[in-house]
Amino acid sequence: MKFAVAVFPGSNCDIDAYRAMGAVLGQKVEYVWHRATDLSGFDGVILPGGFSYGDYLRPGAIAHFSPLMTSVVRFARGGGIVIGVCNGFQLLTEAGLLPGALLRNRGLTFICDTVHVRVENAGTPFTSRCAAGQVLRLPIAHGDGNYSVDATTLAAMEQKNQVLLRYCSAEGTADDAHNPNGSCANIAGVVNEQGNVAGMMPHPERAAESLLGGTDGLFILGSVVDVLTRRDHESCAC
Amino acid sequence: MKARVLITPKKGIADPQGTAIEQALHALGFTGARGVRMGKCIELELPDGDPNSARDALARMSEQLLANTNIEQYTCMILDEDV
Amino acid sequence: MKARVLITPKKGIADPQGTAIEQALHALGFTGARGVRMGKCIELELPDGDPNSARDALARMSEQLLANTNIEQYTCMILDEDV
Amino acid sequence: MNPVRAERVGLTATEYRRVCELLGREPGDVELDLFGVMWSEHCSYKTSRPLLRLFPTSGPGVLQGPGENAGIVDIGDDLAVVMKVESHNHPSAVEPYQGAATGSGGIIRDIFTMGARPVAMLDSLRFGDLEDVHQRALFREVVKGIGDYDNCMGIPTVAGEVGFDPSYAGNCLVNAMCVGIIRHEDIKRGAAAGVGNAVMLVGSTTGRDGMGGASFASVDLTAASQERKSAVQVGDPFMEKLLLEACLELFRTDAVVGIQDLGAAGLTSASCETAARGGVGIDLDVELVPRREDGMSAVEVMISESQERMLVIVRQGHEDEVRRIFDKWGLNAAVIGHVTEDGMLTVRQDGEVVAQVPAKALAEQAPLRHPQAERPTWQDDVMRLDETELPAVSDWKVVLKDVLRMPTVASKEWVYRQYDSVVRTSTVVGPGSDAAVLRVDGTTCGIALTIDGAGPMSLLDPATGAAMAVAEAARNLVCSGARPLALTDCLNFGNPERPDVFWQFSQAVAGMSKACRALGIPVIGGNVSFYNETGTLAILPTPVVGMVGVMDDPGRACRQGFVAPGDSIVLLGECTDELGGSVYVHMVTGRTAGHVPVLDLERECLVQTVCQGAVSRGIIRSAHDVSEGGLAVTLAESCITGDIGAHISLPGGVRPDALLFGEAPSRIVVSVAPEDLCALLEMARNAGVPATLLGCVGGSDVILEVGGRSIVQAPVTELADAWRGALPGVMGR
Ligand SMILES: Nc1ncnc2c1ncn2[C@@H]1O[C@H](COP(=O)(O)OP(=O)(O)O)[C@@H](O)[C@H]1O
Ligand SMILES: [Mg+2]
Repeated sequence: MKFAVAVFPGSNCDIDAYRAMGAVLGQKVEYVWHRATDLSGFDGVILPGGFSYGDYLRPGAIAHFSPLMTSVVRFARGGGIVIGVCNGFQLLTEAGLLPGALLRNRGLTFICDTVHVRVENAGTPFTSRCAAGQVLRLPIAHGDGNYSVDATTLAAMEQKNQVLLRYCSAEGTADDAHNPNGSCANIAGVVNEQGNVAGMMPHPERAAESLLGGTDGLFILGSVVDVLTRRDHESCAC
Repeated sequence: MKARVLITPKKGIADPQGTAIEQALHALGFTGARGVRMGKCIELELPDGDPNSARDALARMSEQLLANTNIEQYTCMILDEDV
Repeated sequence: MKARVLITPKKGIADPQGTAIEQALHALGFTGARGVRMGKCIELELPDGDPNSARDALARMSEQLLANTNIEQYTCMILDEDV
Repeated sequence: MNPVRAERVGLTATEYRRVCELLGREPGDVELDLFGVMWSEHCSYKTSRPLLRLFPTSGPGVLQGPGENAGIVDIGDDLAVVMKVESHNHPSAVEPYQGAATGSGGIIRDIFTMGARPVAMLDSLRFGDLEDVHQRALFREVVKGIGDYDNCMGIPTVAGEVGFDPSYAGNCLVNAMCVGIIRHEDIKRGAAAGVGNAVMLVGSTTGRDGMGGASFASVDLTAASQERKSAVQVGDPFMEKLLLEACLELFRTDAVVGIQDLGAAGLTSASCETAARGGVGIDLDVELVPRREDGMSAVEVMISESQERMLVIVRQGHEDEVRRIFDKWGLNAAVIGHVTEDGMLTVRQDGEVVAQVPAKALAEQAPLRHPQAERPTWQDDVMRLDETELPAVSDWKVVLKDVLRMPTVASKEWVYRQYDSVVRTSTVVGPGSDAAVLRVDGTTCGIALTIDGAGPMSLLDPATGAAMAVAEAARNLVCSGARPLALTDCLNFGNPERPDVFWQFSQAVAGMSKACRALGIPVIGGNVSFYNETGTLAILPTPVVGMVGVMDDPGRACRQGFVAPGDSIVLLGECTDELGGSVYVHMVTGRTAGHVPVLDLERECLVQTVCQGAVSRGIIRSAHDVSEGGLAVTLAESCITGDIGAHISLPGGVRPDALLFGEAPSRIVVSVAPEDLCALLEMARNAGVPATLLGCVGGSDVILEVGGRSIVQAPVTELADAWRGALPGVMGR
């Protein structure tokens, strides 16, 4: 499989994503500069964390006008797999590919920590290696991760199973005590209605090697690899 | 001409910064302050000309870039219209 | 009464935010926008009463908390004075 | 001779006379301003330089010692570590958020100027009493300023330290350290060469911000400095990130002859220092400098401290290549002058010469100052401590929790949670242990990093205190299993024109040098910050040491928390009755007082060798040295961070307050699997290091016995709440 890692001038988890998909998961992976427009040949796109254009106005606000994002929107509308992590998640909401918005953390400070999240929907390409209700341990590092969405949209999202991950305790209880940033309904990650675009605040790419403290991120990144590989085989078969 | 766009969180959208400021104001003794909302104030220069079309341009800037209309509302104003 | 405090970077103080927004506006075709400065807009409710003393209170809030007077200036306004 | 002119730019009459001698005439107005900033203490080190020569600065691994933008030490595999620590105390005292942010920005530029990619940040902070709302605001803003800058840069902030003492109330300390990795062949230097080569200014535009910052850092904080608030520099981490990437891309071409970042004294110092190092001249025109403000005078352009700019000496004919790269990153790149052979810094405005002075005179020939050093009369009072008057303790658990809650001792998680410590996926051990450990890309080895400063101990005895900072830094590294390689220092002191302060400074330099020699660790760079005082109150003399070490296998790195029930707990080093300078004494008497504990450097060396050897052989499961708070705190922290209890029996015969809370150096608490206990004890015995079996890991309580009598029994969670909850308790969650 071949993955594109988007590089905006202020991206800084691009190398993390590159390493996780390449060196750790053994996939082909390429950096794609924000002025590029061609995503042909890629099976999946990763929008990494960072501060795309400094993010002084709103995280992701300026990046969403980049030439690359126009192509990413097209790629996603065509059913391509897109995963946005942290700043990438913010960018996907700004671009309208995912519902909601990410506000300043409730406590107003940046938070770098390791948290637990519960897999709410194991039927997506991003969670195929997970069991429903499985608890993953993943790092977070953000100042604007407070997921906000209006009640009507949230109800529709819940109904369509679009909540992917929720912050929870090690045992899987999703309550306010285990909500690091004030996110509405403890939401840590969501998926679009079609199921091919996901955004999440936790960093799976930073939890891919045991030397660095955990490998739960591979449940997510590995899922994407599995699904794309299966798709590939199926399309070869017919 | 000088122009200004004010961007504030929509009603019903959480505003963690506003809440924190309100608490801090209370702690400082400004107990009368209520309903604090924090937004952005963007000031800029536009080429002199028709204020209406300037206002129009400001609205388009706000819709496209300055505000995230899912969560924010905006107000545009020309500051020295009468000059 | 409703009040508003606008906080903007002082003249001469670098404003990376404003510069970034200006560049983005240019990229979107709003090439006439110049001198973009980004600041904060804080809106709040104060107990009804004398607008002058309210303005006074706003100034004190700004000095003590809302503005960083090392690098920012502020303007206070009562929004519905005439009501 | 014109004393008024001299005073205007902060020079003494003697210095002014020297300027005239060097020029052979009176300086013009612009020239005088250039001398004013370059001969300020901050830029010229005129007071500290003679003493700094005492430091051992060479060694087999040293590729670059002091004198460049940062020091470089070899770590094998053709790779090297570049590092430097720098103070941003004065700007942070006036404007904490921007001061701290631009402190990060400046030190990061120092690292990538050398050609290295920055891979880690560290910070050392000091504030006044957190009971005071202003101190809390300073603390909050400084941490936010560092976090916002480092996080946006995508450089993990992996370690640091924070201390509190009333003496820092008017003068907080903000020392930032950056560490980079570089291939030997890629090392760049800040020297100009090649007559006719272009001098380019790249990065951000130039404005009036930071005017006079260099001279600003060379005075004590008075009402006058409050008025210089226009000097506030604003950090733009996004711009710096672009500048970093653009420079690293530029280094892959062969366009660069020399490069230097613009820090204190802006364009003036960058141009005269590169010229002086290369033995050439530079001829530049201020009108060619991209500005963001109208009507700036030549002097304003020359001394502006606008952030995120670099001066690049470009091989003739390669100017367009440079422009192309910076254009890709959306940055300015302007040719502002060229290299000349005359050794002069020539400044023009629209072609007209407004200043022409020998670059060396500006950069290197400030007359040295040799202020008086005199042991203060109050030194004996400070050392006086009547230990018989310390309170009798009835409940040691209460006291232990009180010590754990002291801000200097308490967990700093409130701070480092605001720093992204894992970006770049190289952080093997992040903040929360004695040293941070990073893997090094392209190798199987790791580096360990720490930053440690002494305050109270250096007040009692500046020489020993400074030596203790070196010893502690090295000890923190060996706790992770690393071999210490080199250090960079930051010496924070009061006004050196005061004989007591200068005595503290000279003692500290001597003590530090001695420790470096004894431990075999060279100094490869540093920074001096004087005038840290308000009114007559000087800060505690605060030497800070940043240190790097290497280890063969980062997978074996040790942490401070106990690991497994049944493991044996061993103390390497001795229990003494020294209480001087401890947090405990300060807590119960409100004073920093007593005799500084003895630092036996030979013993220190041996303890470290045993610990490092045992970790790298895989014998030790956890290691944590004794520092602030003493042995009881070390044990409690190992339980808390390991989330497991321990049963500990300490020998009797030493007064219990000193036994538990004395801060004597050269001690490390380690835990080992029972089957490895003999091997460890034998290693210690062979080295002549005292090793005492203190007890064993397990259960959910911390049980402390002294001389067979149980004096503390507390659930780990109860101690954890005290230790972890202290800072959030005062600062808010
Ligand atoms: N300002 C800070 N920034 C980052 N990490 C910090 C800071 N202050 C403390 N820490 C981390 O907290 C832990 C405890 O710090 P400290 O008590 O100074 O350790 P030690 O006594 O071993 O030097 C260390 O891991 C340190 O890196
Ligand atoms: Mg330690």
